[in-house]
Amino acid sequence: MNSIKIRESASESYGSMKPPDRNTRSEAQDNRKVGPGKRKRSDGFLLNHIGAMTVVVVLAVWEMLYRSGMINPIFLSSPIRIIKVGYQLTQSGVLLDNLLFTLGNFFVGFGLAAVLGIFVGLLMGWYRPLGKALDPFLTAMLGTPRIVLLPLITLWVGVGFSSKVLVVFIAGVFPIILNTMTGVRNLDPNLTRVAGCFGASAIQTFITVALPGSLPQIVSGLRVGIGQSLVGVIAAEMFVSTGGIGYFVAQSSANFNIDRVFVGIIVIVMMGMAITSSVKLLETRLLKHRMD
Amino acid sequence: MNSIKIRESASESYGSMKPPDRNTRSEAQDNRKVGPGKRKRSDGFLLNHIGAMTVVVVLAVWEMLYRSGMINPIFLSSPIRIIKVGYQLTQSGVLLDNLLFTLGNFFVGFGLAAVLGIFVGLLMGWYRPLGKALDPFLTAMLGTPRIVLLPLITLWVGVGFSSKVLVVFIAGVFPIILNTMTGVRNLDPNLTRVAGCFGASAIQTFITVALPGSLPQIVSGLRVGIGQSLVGVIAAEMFVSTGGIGYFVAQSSANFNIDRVFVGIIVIVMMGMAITSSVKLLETRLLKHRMD
Amino acid sequence: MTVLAKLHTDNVSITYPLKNGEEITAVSGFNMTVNEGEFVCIVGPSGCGKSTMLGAIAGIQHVSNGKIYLNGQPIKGTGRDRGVVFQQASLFPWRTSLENVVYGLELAGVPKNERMAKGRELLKLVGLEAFEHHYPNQLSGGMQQRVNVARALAIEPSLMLLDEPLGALDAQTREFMQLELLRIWKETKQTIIFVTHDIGEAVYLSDRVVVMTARPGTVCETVDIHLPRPRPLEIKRSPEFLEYEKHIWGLIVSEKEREKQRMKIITL
Amino acid sequence: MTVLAKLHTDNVSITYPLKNGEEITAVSGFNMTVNEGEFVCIVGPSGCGKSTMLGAIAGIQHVSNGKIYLNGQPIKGTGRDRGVVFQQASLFPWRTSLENVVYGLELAGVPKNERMAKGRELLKLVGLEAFEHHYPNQLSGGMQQRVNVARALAIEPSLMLLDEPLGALDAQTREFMQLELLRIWKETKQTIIFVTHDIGEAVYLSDRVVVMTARPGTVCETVDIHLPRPRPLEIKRSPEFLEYEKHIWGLIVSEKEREKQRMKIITL
Amino acid sequence: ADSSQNGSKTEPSESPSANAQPSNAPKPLDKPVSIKIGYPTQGASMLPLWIAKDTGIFEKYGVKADLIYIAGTPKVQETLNSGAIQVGLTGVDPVGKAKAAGVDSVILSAVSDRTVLYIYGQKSAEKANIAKDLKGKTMITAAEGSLYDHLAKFFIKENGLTPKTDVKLLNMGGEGDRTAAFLKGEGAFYVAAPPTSFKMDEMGYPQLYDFKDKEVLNSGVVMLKDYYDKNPELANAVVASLIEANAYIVNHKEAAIKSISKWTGIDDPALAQKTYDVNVGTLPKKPYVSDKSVQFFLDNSDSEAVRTMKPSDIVDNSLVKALDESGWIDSLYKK
Ligand SMILES: Nc1ncnc2c1ncn2[C@@H]1O[C@H](COP(=O)(O)OP(=O)(O)OP(=O)(O)O)[C@@H](O)[C@H]1O
Ligand SMILES: Nc1ncnc2c1ncn2[C@@H]1O[C@H](COP(=O)(O)OP(=O)(O)OP(=O)(O)O)[C@@H](O)[C@H]1O
Ligand SMILES: [Mg+2]
Ligand SMILES: [Mg+2]
Repeated sequence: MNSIKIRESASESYGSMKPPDRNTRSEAQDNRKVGPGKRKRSDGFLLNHIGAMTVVVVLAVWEMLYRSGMINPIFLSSPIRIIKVGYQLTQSGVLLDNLLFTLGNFFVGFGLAAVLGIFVGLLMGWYRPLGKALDPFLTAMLGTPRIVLLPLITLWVGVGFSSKVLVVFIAGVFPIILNTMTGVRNLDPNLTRVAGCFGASAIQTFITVALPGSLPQIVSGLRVGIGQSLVGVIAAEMFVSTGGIGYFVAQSSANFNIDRVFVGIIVIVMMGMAITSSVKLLETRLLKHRMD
Repeated sequence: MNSIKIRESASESYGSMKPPDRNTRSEAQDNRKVGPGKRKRSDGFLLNHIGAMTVVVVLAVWEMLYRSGMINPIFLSSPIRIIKVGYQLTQSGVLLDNLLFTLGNFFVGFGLAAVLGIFVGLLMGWYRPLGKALDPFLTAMLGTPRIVLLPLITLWVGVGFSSKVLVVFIAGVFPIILNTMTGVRNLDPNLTRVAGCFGASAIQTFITVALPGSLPQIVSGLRVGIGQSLVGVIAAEMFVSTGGIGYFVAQSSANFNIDRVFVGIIVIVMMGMAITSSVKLLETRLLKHRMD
Repeated sequence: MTVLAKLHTDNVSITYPLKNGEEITAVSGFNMTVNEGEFVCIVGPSGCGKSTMLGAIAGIQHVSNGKIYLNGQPIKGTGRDRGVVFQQASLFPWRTSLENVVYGLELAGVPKNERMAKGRELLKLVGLEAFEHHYPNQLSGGMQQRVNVARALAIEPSLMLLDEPLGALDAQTREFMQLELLRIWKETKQTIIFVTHDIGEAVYLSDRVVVMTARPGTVCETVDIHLPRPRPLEIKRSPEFLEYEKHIWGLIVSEKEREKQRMKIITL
Repeated sequence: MTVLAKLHTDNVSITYPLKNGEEITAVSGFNMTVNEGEFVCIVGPSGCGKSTMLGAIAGIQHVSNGKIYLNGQPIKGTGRDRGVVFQQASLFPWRTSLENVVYGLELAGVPKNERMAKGRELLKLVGLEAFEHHYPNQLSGGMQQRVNVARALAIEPSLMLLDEPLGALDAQTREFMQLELLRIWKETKQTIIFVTHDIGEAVYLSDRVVVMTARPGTVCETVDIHLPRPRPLEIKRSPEFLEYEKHIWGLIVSEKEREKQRMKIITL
Repeated sequence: ADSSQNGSKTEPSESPSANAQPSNAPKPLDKPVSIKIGYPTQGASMLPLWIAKDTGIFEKYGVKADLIYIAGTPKVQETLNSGAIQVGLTGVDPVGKAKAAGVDSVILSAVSDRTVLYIYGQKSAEKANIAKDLKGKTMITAAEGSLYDHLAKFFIKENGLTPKTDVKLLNMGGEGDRTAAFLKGEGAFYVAAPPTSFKMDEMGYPQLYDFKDKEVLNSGVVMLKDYYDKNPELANAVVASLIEANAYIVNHKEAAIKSISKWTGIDDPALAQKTYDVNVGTLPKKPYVSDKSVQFFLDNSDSEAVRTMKPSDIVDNSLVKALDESGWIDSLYKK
């Protein structure tokens, strides 16, 4: 019984001499930095805005490079020039018109690609034989330069709205299928078993297990798909169009107006980022259980 | 004690009257079809070759459609014509020359994209702040139509080998980064904790946990990346080149030789499938623990 | 004497394929009959095939040989008539405790208000009413297991299959849960098959204890527990109880010895 | 009287953040001292913070308040000086049993032949020599846990942290493992902290049993176990042993009652 | 980075370098120079360039040329601007626009000043009342600012109508796309070149107009002004090579057809022959860049800055002139 007393007094002395300090915490944080799945506290402004900050740094470096004259200005614009020209074009309404034109094509096409891509991906991941049967086509379509399909698309659906929608669709759908399929295949089999035991129908298992369980992969598929679809719509507009941001870029490029080319690219990129972040927002809402 | 006897005799009668039959098994199989993670037995030829079989079926339908004259033949070739023309071109060496040219560009560029993409993706998934810092660029690059970057690439690295390598690299690297990052972020945090507890250094945790744990996602990233890189190299060759399959396709397309266009596409697709299967082979070897 | 068995396994064998093309036999010639309303425990050495057998009854495990009859019908896949508590953690990580508990009800189309009320009731039963909005990764091991049990209870299946459901609980929570389980069993007249590695628990709960041999698992002996019900906790200190415990213990130990012999042959 | 404590926790509190921005206190003002070479068990009601506390000692759990000293030094992160067996399944699914067991040795750069030999030895110790090439998903729950224990033993840490390591084992395997653990402990002179929900196990194994209160967990009482060593299995039936068991049981039960009171306040 | 196309030599029956050189022949460069030449299309109008490469004419004059296909004249010009290529075969519009953007380049000679282009109509169209037919319809043509686009607008104006208001224009990327759109019925008229035109003829679509008599600069040999000023001998060697190639094409039909097959992938001999026949007539003997052929583009340009330029701002005929006056060009055709 003696030994306990010693220990307790030792504990006392430790305890009274060192008041709880914040050091303990920062030590633990050093450690937590390595590896995912660790909880983040209010590490404050820096961490939360690190993305925005790096963007600012990169833009500053770019501007400086431009001003230093190291790069021939007929090939490179600068952030400030882009903003200036972009502002003018926004004022005149040119940019908005083209943007709306592109967005129209994009949303219909990508919406279809997302819905169908997720659906087919889930199916292919779920029913292995189906996945195996369609796998060669998936690979084939992922590897086919969509450009060479343009004439066929034109022949089938003409050059109107629907042709652009189709291009956007074809561009975006395959990465979505692939990622969704991978997500489903890597589900924890225990969980699908649970669903079965609770009498879930195939569709219910699909909705309650496959969909939430593969959500992270689906979102990453959507991100790749968004990129591809954007490339698709821009490329289509560059080759066959009467409007849209792609048309704007092609036109500006043929006129060697590099500022306008960059404005176009930036608009495209911002568009892509806006759409991506809304997808991410969706993910965060749906994946509440994953803290971070 | 009475009740047991009844049960045992009941069991006897069941047992003796119904010899073990294969029905039990097929019932269980019906059930197993739903959902992944179920073990596959020697369901034989059909399931194992279902991919190849669907390909054959689709080719047959295609040939029939072509012969029926329902599709304007100046836009569509047929499997048999493709084989015929492909054979001639192989004989004359034209195809091989162009293929080797393209493969040279592709392998260097995609090799770089794979190595760097996996590396950066692992880092971005692992060090959350880094991931956050670079995320806007990732989104931006995923959303930027690489076509509009072609002039810049020409400006920076000219029109030679390295420019094509760069195009291939840029096309493939971002999906690989994104998928790898997603894979790492969705690792089971328990496992990284285990590594820490066993005194793994950051690099060791990386190699022993992050890499094998995110392998399925890495492979799916590689598949998308292969597709993108292939499209990239073909597009680059179609627009600026002295040779390669893309050049061959552009040439055939400009001169309206639809059979050759299709031969080119088929070669590209087959190339993509060959590379993809080798990646899959790698995955199977590395993921022995996942049966099926 | 024409009692229809609730469950009857007829000479069931289960094998797993191995990488090298060989097979491993987990369960071999397993015969067991469970009558309507019985509480049966299965005990046996680690790795003897208890979970495998339970999986087969649940309909998620493919049977290589033999048949399983439920209410006289051969089992075809899974069904809502059987509730399952898995040995391994199997809560949906993207659902809160409450959402996990009501999962089966949701599938069955029970209206939201109703199922939430029922879910809360069950969470209270397992002592987790304060944790309804917690996700599984925010619960301790024992808490997760209790949610697991609540989830299976929610659908009120006529046959409950429980695979070491109380294994991660402290002794007191465990006794409490045992009492609750018996109460529910009595009320609902369910049939329960319960896998445990705690022989005392098996004797305390069951009408019968099925003792399995080591792998390939088969029934070594079925011990009827003739203890009066309801059983107060004190019964655990009664001589009859201790006698049952000792008997089963003896069965398993001698089984172990035999297993060791077998092992030597296998590893040759 | 100037014995340097192997481990000393100084008023440790641990909180988890919740979604709504609030925090939940899992452990509060936890004081414990473990001397070099001691075998200490921690028992306490489900969800009282045992795993959390063990995680903090392992260095994977962030401490909100207070400090933990190992060999007189404040703990900074994880380290090979502590071996951990987790409560949740934590084997690498892509490694076979043997590969899992040798994981720590691999990290430490032990040559392949040597570590494989050692790994096989340990697998034999836990009775799984026939399963060295099996992947975790091919093992039963109890087998996985044994591999887990073998993996922690492999690195011969000076402090072992075991979180309900024998929970999924049948009674006989469990007793066998207890004996083996005591043998290893005696041979290696390790210090062991062992979380269990089996009071008998705690009394049988330990020099001292730390009894925790319900959440927010803190030390309710530390019970020294004055039983002679080595302890034959029969000691479990000795009056002293039963007395200890009863005493701890009483502590936890009264804790439970208090917890219920607290719960009511929380859920208001 | 040599390619399969440029690397493999299909040796013509006789090598021009073996011929005795006339005394007035231009001098080869002292030291061979390696350059990259960008060309905008894989159609047969680039034949002189390919012949100069295939038959060793370039090498004879000390030019080690890498021929790089770069889709479309604007891209060729862009690449030229970047310095990645030294010579570009491009057109008036891109040269003018680049100048407007601040990069001076010069057109040194014409690759060809006639085009092989036709206007096709849907099957109901008749040559007789085209003017009436056109109004309110859509014409499919290539990208804005391209030769096709210019010619389409010219044709519409010729018929007394205003492009865009009276006749809609559908500007589309590739030959295949335009054809597909036309067949799909997206436009009533469309501009096509061989070999597509052969297919249209086969299918029975009426050919409504042939631009063969229109004098337009199909493409010219272009260098950056700075580069040209520093390397006049090189420029002269390139121009001379192409002039000699033109003569070679006229005199060696078989070899020319071989080159066509190789560079366009037209493997049907009859089709290659046909392609030769329609193109050989577009090659100028003396490739002066005429004011008329340039002015046509300047007038029709969609760029204000380009419309105000004069041909002399972007053309330098001095090299062709010197070669012509030496009597060398005429001597090439005397055999
Ligand atoms: N990630 C987390 N987020 C929020 N709360 C958590 C988290 N992990 C644990 N908790 C809470 O902390 C308390 C203690 O959990 P801990 O896992 O330490 O309990 P335990 O004593 O190990 O219980 P058991 O015996 O059931 O394993 C529980 O109330 C639990 O709900
Ligand atoms: N997927 C699998 N592939 C191959 N063998 C398997 C698989 N699952 C289980 N086994 C083997 O089958 C046997 C029985 O396993 P099971 O999980 O049924 O045991 P258990 O009685 O539940 O054991 P425990 O009490 O430890 O949970 C074990 O030897 C195990 O190695
Ligand atoms: Mg089990
Ligand atoms: Mg715990």
